[in-house]
Amino acid sequence: MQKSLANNSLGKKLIAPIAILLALGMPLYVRGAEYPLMLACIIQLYVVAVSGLDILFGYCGQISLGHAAFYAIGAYGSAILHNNFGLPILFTMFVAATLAALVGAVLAIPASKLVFHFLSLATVAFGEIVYQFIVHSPGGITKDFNGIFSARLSIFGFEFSTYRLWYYFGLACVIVFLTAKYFLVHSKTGRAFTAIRENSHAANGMGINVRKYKVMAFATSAFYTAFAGAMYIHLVGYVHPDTFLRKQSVLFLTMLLFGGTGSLTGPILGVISVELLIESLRVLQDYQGFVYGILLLIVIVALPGGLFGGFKNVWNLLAGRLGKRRGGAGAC
Amino acid sequence: MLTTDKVTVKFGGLTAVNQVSVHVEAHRITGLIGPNGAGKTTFFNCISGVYRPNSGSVIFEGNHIEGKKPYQVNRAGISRTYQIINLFKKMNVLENVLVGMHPRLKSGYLSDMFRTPSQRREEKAAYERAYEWLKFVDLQDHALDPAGSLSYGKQRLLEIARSLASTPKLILLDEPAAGMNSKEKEELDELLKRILELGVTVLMVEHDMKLVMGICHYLNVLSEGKLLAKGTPSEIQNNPDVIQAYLGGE
Amino acid sequence: MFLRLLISGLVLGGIYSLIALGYSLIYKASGLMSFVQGDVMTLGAYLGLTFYRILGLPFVVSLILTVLCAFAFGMLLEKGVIRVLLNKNVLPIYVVLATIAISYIIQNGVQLGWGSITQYFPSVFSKSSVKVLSVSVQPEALLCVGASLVCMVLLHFFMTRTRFGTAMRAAAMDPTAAYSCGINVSMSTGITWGLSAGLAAIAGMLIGPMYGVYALLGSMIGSKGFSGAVIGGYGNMYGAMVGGILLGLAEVFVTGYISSTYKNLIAYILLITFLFLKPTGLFNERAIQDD
Amino acid sequence: MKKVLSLVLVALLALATLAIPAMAEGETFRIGTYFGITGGNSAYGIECRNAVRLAVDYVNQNGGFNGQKVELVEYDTQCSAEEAVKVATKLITEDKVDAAIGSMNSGEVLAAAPYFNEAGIYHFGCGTAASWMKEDWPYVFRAAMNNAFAVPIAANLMVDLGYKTIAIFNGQEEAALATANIFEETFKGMGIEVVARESYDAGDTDYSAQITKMMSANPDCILISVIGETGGPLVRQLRQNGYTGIILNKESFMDSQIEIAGAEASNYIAFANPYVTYKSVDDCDIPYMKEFLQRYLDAYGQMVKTDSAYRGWDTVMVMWEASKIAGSNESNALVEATHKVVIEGLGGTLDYTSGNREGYNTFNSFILVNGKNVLFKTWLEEGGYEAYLAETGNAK
Repeated sequence: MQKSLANNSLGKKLIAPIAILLALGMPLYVRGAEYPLMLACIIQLYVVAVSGLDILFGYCGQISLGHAAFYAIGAYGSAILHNNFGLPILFTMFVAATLAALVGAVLAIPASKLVFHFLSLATVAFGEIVYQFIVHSPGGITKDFNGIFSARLSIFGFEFSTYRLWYYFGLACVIVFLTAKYFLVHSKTGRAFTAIRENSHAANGMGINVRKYKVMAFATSAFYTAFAGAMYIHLVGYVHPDTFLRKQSVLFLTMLLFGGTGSLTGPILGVISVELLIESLRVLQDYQGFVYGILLLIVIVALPGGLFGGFKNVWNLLAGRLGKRRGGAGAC
Repeated sequence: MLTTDKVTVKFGGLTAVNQVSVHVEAHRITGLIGPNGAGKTTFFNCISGVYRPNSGSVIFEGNHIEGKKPYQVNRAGISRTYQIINLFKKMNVLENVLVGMHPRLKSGYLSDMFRTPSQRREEKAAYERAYEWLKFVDLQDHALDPAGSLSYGKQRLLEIARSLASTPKLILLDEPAAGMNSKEKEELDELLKRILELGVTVLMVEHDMKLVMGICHYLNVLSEGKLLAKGTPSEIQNNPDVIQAYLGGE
Repeated sequence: MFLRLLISGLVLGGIYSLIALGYSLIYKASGLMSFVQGDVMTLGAYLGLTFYRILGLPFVVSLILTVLCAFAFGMLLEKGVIRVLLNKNVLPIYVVLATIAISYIIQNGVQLGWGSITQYFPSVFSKSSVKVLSVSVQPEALLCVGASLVCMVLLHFFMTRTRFGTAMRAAAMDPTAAYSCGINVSMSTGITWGLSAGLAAIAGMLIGPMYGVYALLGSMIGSKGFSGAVIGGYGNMYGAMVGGILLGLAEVFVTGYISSTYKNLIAYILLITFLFLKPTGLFNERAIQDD
Repeated sequence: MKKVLSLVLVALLALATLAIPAMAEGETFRIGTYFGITGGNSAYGIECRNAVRLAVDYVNQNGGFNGQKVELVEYDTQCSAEEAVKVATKLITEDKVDAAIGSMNSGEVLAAAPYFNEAGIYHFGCGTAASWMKEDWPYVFRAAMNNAFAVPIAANLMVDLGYKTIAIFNGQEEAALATANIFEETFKGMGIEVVARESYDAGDTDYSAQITKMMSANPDCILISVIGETGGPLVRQLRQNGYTGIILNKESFMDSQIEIAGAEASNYIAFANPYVTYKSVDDCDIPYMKEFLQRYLDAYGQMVKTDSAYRGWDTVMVMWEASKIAGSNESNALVEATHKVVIEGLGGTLDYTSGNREGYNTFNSFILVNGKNVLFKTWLEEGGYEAYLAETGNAK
């Protein structure tokens, strides 16, 4: 009994996410399936970004409608460091993400005293300010409205020149980041995050420095999302500032809520389902934005537990009929 | 161990706690009683750092702690339970206790993220200790249930276990018996004695006179924000002011 | 130059005020934040031009019809979406996201309905510019300043002098108490959303003739409106009016005397500064809880 | 375990929809298009797409590309560069198109064109910014105007009028900003002083503060370099704030913009452009253009409102001509043949022989007077300028 209490069952927890990601890699074995492969790559980087948002929102309960700003800092930071100083790409990705984490921490120090709606307003304002800095950058370092080019990913001279190769890099990133997330949320720090989400007053009373942990959650989340931004620019090779409008922040949040918060699998399922939705709406041409809005509204109103929350309910209902399952292992 | 000196708390024009000076003796159970609205919980909040007193001081083991943040007070060695249950409802019972252990765990952010060997050892030990605390309050069978699913009385016990997990020197219990049935109250009485055996001092607010009179070594009576009387339970029982306040107050 | 900037600032400020007022009313009545105000303004402009240009109705009639439509839209939004979500007891983020979804629907819907090209909103006046103290201004600009002032005054009287307004204020302050006094709380929040939509629609009709009408007309004004509301004190009606006007002036004077590069930055800098340093705003509205 | 299996199943199902096998390469010549059909600047994308469809129908009725029917594969970029890249990848790897026509927004072309170039696919962009043609992508061509080419022509108008000072108002997007910069350089070289330079960001609606600032510098003339739909409201606000002088525009002031600005406010806007828009088919007296306008009107029930329709038509016609010269539909052959194309386009001669991969290398300047675009030279010669001075009461 006692042994099973400790959450050391990482292997088991990672089965589902990895299985899904491997399945996602199926186009690897199909000749000429470059486009699905590219989508798989984009899904991977979105998984990293949305997992970061999940740490902040799903675990720590802090809302952000400005995550596009961190995504931008990652993409632009890595591109500028690589283009202007010739630093190796993997290094620039980490530097840019660290920079974003610092920015996130600095933002969080004053922002952590704001709650819900006003925190979301503050993050909206933060997102807009970062956008304004990108399009009116000092000395034109971000190339303003032109967007910025950068090299495709290469590590120690090995070029990830095709989506096929990049896919493996993305997979490695997802595994590393999800493992780190799993470690983090099932630890003292993660418990502090969840405690703050559940009841910040009680958390404070239990000796948790609430502000410090909110700052940590913001910084971690910013690191994840910024790293995803860096992955993005070295996948596509080009970014335009309009990629980092509030729409993008809303997209991250939509993906998270679609898949369900506070889990490893949620962000993956959310990213896949929203990406697929967007892809399948392409055929509607002029009507795609309109239909997307309506579907979004329907999902929010009809299934506030997320698309997969809805599935889960059905599943639990079925499973409940088959035989009562053992109680869940709490927030995981 | 804990001494408050003329602590006063005002909300706007209202004086909730007025010049209250109380002394808590180490290794004893001290009770704080008084009619509803007497300012007991406000006084607790003042000690635990939720409110900063407008004047007066709170001295714990020779250090001023008034105006410190709740988490700092906790680290100084005072932990508490709440009148309105304040558990982390969606976390399971064991995790609630683990959160209580938070200030005693040494691992940091990076060692948590990379799960270093020392962090691993510490976590393993922490889980075992947390389980011991659950056994202490007899909740070991519910270790993996969400805290919100427990019965009211068991939630109270979990709050106590969570507070004890931070190995405090002083524990503040805010109406621990509220909502408990008589059997649970008996168990609580026994539990309080065991807490004392651990070397933890207890300061508690409680309405159940039978429990209070039976277990407390000292009592302080608050009424309308003022300290009305203090002394041993038998002294208090015979104090005319207290009788007047209780009869007049309710 | 000063005078001209002052007038521009007042025009812009009037528009921000109308939007900020909507935010504050909604927050006061239901403790919620709507991200759809700017797009309701867009919708108002499209409806207005449909009545005025396409159907050829007189301006005042078009204005009334537009406001009525927007009011109905706001009510419907509250009853059909917001209320449904609140009854499910969801996290407030879902309400925010729902309003964002509706704003996508409006932005894309108007393009489908009216075409994606910028629509022409005919002048309300026959003269294309008038002189005020030797400065030529758009007559629409004067209308804009005047109309937003009238709206604010009317709203003030509505809220303080009518039975209905008093009931609404009561419902906002303490829904349970108001309910026990026989006030239909659900109706009154519905009306608040309707009123906010109506105000936004008026703003849309006022700026349509000056800016032209297109799908993203309101999106930036909508998000800057938040700044006005926060400056004044989120949830405070008078704060929203003053905050909106201050924002308009700040924006115009920064553009005029410093640089147009900072035109859009200023609103968000003000927003974040107030949130961090003076979250209760100029009118000390205690809506923003400290944690 | 069951849960895991079911999740995998969901993912597999998802992939099944994605990994639809690439369509068989058939007997048709496939042209992929990516335009912004929804989102900010979509009015332009839609007109351009319409014109491309029209042109393709025409080509198919007249023998196609060396006997092959042309088939369009159309995508929407939602006016976003990121989407443009995704769409480009899809067109190249999945639809395996033989050629591609790209967006009106130069930002999108800049992002997507390198993919086509790398894949060796014959590609035309429809944006007017100088930037993406500077990249030297051999497979990338343009059958629309290059804004940079219009600058010296338009700047010369200042000399013709004897103006000495100018204020510049520009947007921040690539096409607007870069063009304004070239203008500023050119003016400096000509000894014309730029007395004020103001800008606005996409999404802005109110320009009165910038206008006030420009007018307080009291310039002889104001140059506007903006993209998309901003022109209409901008000119309207300029006039309403009391500016009565001549406005120099970086490109033609289109019918959609005149509607918004109002006919009166749109008077005296001068520009250099290959073509202009018309209120009705009868207003046009160029036979080839008239024929196109009628064709568009018949097909879509409305007049062409922006010049993006012209760009779409011209593009397909140039590609068609190249296929005739090459006698083959192979990409490299088409690229080579394009360098020999000289045809009449909607805005005059499209001549690719100079090797810069641009069609329109020189064109006329116009001025908008009473809702009609008059050749600037004609207007000056016929005493239009004196009439303008008399009407507005402006000095000089």
